[in-house]
Amino acid sequence: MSVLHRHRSLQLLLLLTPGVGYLLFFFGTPLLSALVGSFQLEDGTFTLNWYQCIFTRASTLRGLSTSIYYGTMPVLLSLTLSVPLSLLLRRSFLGRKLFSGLYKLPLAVPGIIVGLMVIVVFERGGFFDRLLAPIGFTLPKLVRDDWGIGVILAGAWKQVPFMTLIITSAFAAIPEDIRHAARSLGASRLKTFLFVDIPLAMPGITAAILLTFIGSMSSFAIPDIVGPPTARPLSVLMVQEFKQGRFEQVYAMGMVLSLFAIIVLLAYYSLTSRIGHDSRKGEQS
Amino acid sequence: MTLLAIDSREAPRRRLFKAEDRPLVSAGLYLALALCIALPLTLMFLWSVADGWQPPSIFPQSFTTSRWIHILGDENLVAALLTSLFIAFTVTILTALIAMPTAWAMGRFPFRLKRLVEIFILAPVIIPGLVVAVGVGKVFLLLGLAYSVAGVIIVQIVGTLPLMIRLMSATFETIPDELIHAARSLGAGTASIVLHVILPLSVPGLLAGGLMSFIGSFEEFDKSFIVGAPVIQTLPIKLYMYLDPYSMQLPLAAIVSFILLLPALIVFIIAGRIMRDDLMAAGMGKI
Amino acid sequence: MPMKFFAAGALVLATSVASLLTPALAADTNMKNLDIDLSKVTRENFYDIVVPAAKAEGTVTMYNFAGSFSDTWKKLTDSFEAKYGIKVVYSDVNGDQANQQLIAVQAAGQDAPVDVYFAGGGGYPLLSSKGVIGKIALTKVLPNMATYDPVLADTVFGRAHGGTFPLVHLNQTAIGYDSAFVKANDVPKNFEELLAWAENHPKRLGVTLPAKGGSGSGFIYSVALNYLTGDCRKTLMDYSLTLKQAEDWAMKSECLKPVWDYYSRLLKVAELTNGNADTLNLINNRQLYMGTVWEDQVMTFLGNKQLPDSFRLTLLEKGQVGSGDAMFVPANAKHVAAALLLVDLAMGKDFQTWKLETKASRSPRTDITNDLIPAAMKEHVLPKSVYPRLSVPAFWDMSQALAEALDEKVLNQ
Amino acid sequence: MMSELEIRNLTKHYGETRVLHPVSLSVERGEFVTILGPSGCGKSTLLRILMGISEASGGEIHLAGKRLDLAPPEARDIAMVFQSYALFPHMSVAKNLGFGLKMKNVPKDERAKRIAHVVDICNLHGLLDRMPRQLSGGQQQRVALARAVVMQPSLLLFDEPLSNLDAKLRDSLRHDLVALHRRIGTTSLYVTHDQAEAMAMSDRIVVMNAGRIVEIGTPLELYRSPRHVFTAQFLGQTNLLTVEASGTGGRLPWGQVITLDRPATGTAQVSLRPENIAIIADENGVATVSSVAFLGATLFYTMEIGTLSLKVSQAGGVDPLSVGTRVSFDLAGPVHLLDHLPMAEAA
Repeated sequence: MSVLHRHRSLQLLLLLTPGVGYLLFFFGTPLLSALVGSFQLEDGTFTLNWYQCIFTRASTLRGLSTSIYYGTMPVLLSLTLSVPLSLLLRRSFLGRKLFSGLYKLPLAVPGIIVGLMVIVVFERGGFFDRLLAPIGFTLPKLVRDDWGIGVILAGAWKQVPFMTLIITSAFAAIPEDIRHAARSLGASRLKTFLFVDIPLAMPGITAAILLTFIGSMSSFAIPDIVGPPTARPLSVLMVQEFKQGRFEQVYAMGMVLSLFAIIVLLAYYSLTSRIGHDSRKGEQS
Repeated sequence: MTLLAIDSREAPRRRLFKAEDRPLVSAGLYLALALCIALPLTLMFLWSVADGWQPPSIFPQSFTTSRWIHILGDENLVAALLTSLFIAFTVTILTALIAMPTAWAMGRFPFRLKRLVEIFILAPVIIPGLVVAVGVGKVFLLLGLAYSVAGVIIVQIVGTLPLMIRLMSATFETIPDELIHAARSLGAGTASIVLHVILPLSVPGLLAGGLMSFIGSFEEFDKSFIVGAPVIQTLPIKLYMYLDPYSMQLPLAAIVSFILLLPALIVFIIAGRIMRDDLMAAGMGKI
Repeated sequence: MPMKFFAAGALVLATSVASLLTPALAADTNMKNLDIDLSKVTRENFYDIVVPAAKAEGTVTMYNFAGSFSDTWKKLTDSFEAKYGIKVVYSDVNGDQANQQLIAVQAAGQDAPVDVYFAGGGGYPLLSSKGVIGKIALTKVLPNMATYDPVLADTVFGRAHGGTFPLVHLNQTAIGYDSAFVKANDVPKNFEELLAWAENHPKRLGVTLPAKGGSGSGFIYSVALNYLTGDCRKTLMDYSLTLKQAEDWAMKSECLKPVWDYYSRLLKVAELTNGNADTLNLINNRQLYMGTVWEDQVMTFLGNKQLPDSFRLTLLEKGQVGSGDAMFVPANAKHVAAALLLVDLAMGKDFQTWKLETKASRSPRTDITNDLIPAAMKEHVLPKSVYPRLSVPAFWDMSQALAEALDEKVLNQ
Repeated sequence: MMSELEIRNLTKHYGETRVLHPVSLSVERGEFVTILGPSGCGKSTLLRILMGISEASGGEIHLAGKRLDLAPPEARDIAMVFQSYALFPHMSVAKNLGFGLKMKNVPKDERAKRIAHVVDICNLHGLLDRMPRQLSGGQQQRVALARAVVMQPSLLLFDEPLSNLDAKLRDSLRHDLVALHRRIGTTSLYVTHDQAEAMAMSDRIVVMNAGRIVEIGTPLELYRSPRHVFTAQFLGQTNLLTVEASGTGGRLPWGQVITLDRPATGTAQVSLRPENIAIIADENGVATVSSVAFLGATLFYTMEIGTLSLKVSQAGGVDPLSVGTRVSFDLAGPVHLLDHLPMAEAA
């Protein structure tokens, strides 16, 4: 038994080695040196200076809250767009196959090009403004606006396909019968959606929310070119520091950003595993 | 509108979607697609050929192809394109090869610390690339991998590996145990099981992961530049300069965007029809 | 005399510079791959020694950080290849990434991937502090630098470089305006008038965010020069300050209060933009009528019809920042002789003149003056009445310190 | 007076493909009716239309005197038991049972009372706090049934609810279901492809094939005297033979003369149930035993008469005849004559 067990562990180790080993070496090493660097002065002595800078300066503190804002808002917007879109995609309609290929296109568009698109379409005095000018309308400020609407729009543009893809699949995984059962038990379309579809698709949806939150919180090209110049997220400030060659500061900011993402991730894990744990307890009783 | 009203008077209830609504639904969705994707692309294209586009003109006053000719006329562009394609293909294949065993373990073995390994595999997605790029550059200089195609390939795989592992482990999870037992009972060895059972069944996952890896590699800039430039010129290395946000000239940036996006566009239109969404979702959305 | 204000700014330094920096002709150069004896090279025997060595190297690699310069360098490299038969491997690069790459390479003690780097002038403190810049007194040995501006020959934005980091292109920050909307009488002549104009025309003045473009960080330094006096002004112009010292001063000193007040008032009525190009695009869209700009970038945008023909430039009293971009040879360059030859050709009179005529790219050569600018271009470049009279030397570290302090003191309050 | 459930000329087609030819059916209050047919016969389509998931292309449905087919599923007063059980996996058994009552705004105490009642009659004691995935197949099935019954609907629909269970469990649940129906008396429509199930449970069976109702009758009628070849074949085992008929007399292919249960002329088809053939070993018999299967209660033979083969069953109490034995046989009573209709048009 123990030989078999050992054999199995060995097998597991062998299987894990290529992927995990690769990442450990080519990703873990530089990451570790960055982590160490974030605690060092240029001459190598230990310091918390770089972290202190982040948590004491007005601009970086605002950067932190801006990061969270830019992480959250696009997710909320994409969610309100993705859920109805997933519901529509469930139906059969003309050209559905082509559509489900095309709507995923933004997945492949780099952030900087998305920013460029926002400028081209929404810039003040740009296309829409000119289009609306003859009828006396002007577009609200969407590029460089104080609320970062342009950033949120661009972020959502990039995330909606990702979310829709995941939510569509989450909905598709719910057996039709369960929905029909709810209907025949007197639940209207809306109630079926609220009490059956949504709870059952929740694991997929929360995972999508989490990943898009992390993605948009650390994206820098979009807020850099369409965000307001005053409130800049940590990711943008980090690139600024990179340009000055202050790597230690870059490392520290990167660590803070990553730490934040990891905390959110762990919170998610502990939440979901608690739920899993509870139900297992129920099984024993 | 009137038609609708009559309709609803006759029937006490109107289903949200009838067969007759399908053209309406598809018209609506395609309109949204046109507004959200086609319109920005069209405007970008107009910028790339506009020769002066000042208010209040809704369309450019006159056109020029000289900028396109200038950028496309760069004799090194084709070479960069070929380098990019070669690197992207190699990265895709190597990513798949490296990912497979690990994905198999992640998809089919229960083990302690699995969550931890999962998070670690996800880490390159979470940690800002900039933080790693510089460190990688230093390591590669020491290893003598700087300015080599091999170096660029290795560094890009760091970015493409996580998604591939996740997609493949989602794929492997769906292969029934019975199938492998059956194959084994029919006398197949490990190698032929992999070749004749597992590989054919993982084609959808490979397709999805390969697609994302290819595009990821094709558009990667930060790490490739620090490791490869100027000896290795990929398309983004050649063109990203035009996208510098602080001195960006819209017309040139628009052309560059098109050159970078075109392959992705083509791949998505082709692959969109054969790609399995559920798998893609399982790989990307599951944490 | 272009950039004569450099003289004023650097006067104090002149003596100390000479003693601090031994000419890089000596053997203590940091060049890693030397195939010529630099100590024997003079302007007179330059071609005799360098040309054969360069031809033996056979090839030279060049980086260009400025997107708008690729055509310009094409002309240079073509004539270089034709003249010497040495192949030029040319790359447009993203300046920030290229800087970091070279720093990493230097730190690892490896050969540099590039022999000649056309880099942003503001990069000198960073690159030199990391030892990336090759110690060759280019301004003292290259024949085409015989007529080089004497101040720039030794210093760049107040920093002594001993000839290792010569600017090959000068540019000037300015106030640009669309004359279709701003009448000749309304054109502001000083910072007070600029503020007054902005208050009368809310959200029509664009100010580039200092952190995101030189026209903005140049502007904040110009504002400070305008308002600071006495000791405060002395510190402001103390080029010996390191970035760290400048940052500390900018963050804490009471001297800068008038600057913050000016910005607080200005930003209530002006539009803060995300970059030099952003300002110009908004002017082109007729959302802004006036803004902080670079002179040479305006020419590029005009050439691409991205600015109206009615666009004009001016400078404010007490001066606005002038800057430039340099060509240098990295310490670990592999083809040093060919690199020297290429930098020399870039400073040739013909090329510098052509550059001025076609791009309004000003030259550090004293024998190339405004008079060479063709008549057709004259109304789009800075008029003789203000340039070079109102050009003051850039002090990028101080500008950056001010920009960072602005972030804390004004933008995030 | 109208029946409890009245289906009139219901049709369904997708473009050119007809999946339901005009179907009409009435079910009396309290009746347990089974729709029996092979897969693809249209029974599921009919069920979906009844439930309101799918829309009919034509025809009407009335339930308890009200037009049904225009109402949404939730307003139909029909409860359904699904083949897959379709329990809500994210709700406990109690919540599953209460879901429908909550949706219909049944007051809380009334809800509790009704749930307690179904827990009782479906024997779900102690399972209320479980999650569906913690239940066995049989338990899930009972919960699904209880969830439908608790609604006290006018009509209960069953979509092959026992097909996912093993044979033994299926038998006992079948029994429970009949008992339950007797107790609550709800009009029920049960869809299955299992003829034994249909025979055992139903008041009446509706035989469907290829989108049409082939025949309706009590299990006894349909088994003993089916009118259609399809019914004869689908319910139980039978031997289909062609006879030359004249009046009530008929001649089998091998020349034997028989009595028909009704008169006919010309070529006709008869259905001869295996249990209606009695065989004895006989050296001079016309038939030979070609296979024997001992099934416990019965003995099942195949015998050959020339090129034809006949299925025969015999009570299992005697010793089986061995293969190759020559036998002679008797037919008990008149032979059942089938309607002369090609199968596709049977309607």
